[in-house]
Amino acid sequence: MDVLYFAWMRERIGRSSEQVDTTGMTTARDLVEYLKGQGRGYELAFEKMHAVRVAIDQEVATLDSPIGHAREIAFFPPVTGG
Amino acid sequence: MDVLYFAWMRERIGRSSEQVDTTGMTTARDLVEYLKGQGRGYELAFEKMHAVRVAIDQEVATLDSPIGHAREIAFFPPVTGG
Amino acid sequence: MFSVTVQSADFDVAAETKALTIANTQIGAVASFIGLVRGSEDSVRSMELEHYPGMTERALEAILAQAQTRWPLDAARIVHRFGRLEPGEQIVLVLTASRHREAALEACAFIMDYLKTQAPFWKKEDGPEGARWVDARESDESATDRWSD
Amino acid sequence: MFSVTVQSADFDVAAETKALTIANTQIGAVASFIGLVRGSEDSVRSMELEHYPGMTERALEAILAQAQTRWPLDAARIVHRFGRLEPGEQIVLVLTASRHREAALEACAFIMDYLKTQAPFWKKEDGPEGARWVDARESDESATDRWSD
Repeated sequence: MDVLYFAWMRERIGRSSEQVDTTGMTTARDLVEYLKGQGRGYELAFEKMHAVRVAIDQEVATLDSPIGHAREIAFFPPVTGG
Repeated sequence: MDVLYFAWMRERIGRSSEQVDTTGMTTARDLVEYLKGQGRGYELAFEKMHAVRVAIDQEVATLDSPIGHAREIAFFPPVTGG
Repeated sequence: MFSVTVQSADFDVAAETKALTIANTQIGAVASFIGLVRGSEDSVRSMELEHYPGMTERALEAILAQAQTRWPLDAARIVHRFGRLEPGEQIVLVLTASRHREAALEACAFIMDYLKTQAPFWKKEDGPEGARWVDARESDESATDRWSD
Repeated sequence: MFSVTVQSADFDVAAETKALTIANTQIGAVASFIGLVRGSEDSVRSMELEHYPGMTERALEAILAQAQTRWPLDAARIVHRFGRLEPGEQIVLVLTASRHREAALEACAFIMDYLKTQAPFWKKEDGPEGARWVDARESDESATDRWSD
């Protein structure tokens, strides 16, 4: 699965995307729990979960959304465009 | 006093402005009553008084507004700009 | 920063926007409204816009002054054309600039609503059955009323 | 008639307006909103706008589709820039065209409100104390809420 990061989450993690094997994971939350164990940068990126937004296959989703058939999942802070 | 007419009031009266001696007149309504006696065009122009708007010295006014110190009085239908 | 122009010539919204905002980098939002002549061969073929020189400018300036008392505007502008116009041509431009978008957007709507009922312009449309003066719309009066409080 | 573009280049509101309206003389009203970079030497010296290519376009198209279900629009367009921008530069353009002004103006406000909370853009401002990511505003969330009914 392609996992994407944007804005300060990308900066904290130190990369904009990566491939993750999501075998055995059901929801976006499972993926977050796994990522948080991947180092200090990930821990910081997912420190404040109320500020984390999720998109599954480029559609807004929640942490409880299933990720089974997804090709791409993105994590980012609240948007500030316009 | 300069009296001005716009849009279909101007067309019915057949002129866009004229000088009128308003001696003895108190309000815009007095002027209208005088003008209605000036011929068929004036009669038609002032036929539907609910559709007549008045401006005194380029400010919106009413038929009961005093015209004593005015230099210019205008009659026109409801506006349709924009 | 707050100005009105009544002209027969066309206007360029990009140039007007730039002129309005170039001196002030605290402006974050510009709202605009452009009115266009609607028409076709079967309906309106052209339009003649008459106005009351002198009073028109005063009325438009009064509307901008009212908008300034209601919203924190940095700048605003009205350009209104008169004379003969064809379908698709621009009639009126309202531009409002503010730090924040709510003020700019609301003030723009307010100015248009007031312009429709307060500015001395009259439209005469020319169509397949000849020329006729456009009737004032009841809904324009009620649109103005929604701002009174 | 309904389109979105995400680009690093600047845009010209006059050219965009013309392109949106030229084929349809039933359009009587065009509303627009332009967002500008606010700043100065003491505050924001420049800004970097990041976005999520692919999702951004989908999100903006979804907002236009929602606006179409609410108002009788003839055309609408969103242009949003990304990359580095200086104070005074244009960030975003929303254009809405309709037969009547109420629809155009309200839809323009609606699209901006939704864009602020739905489109995946993130601003990083560079100022005298270095660079910082802009925080999302609580008031933007409530601005979106006002349209739910």
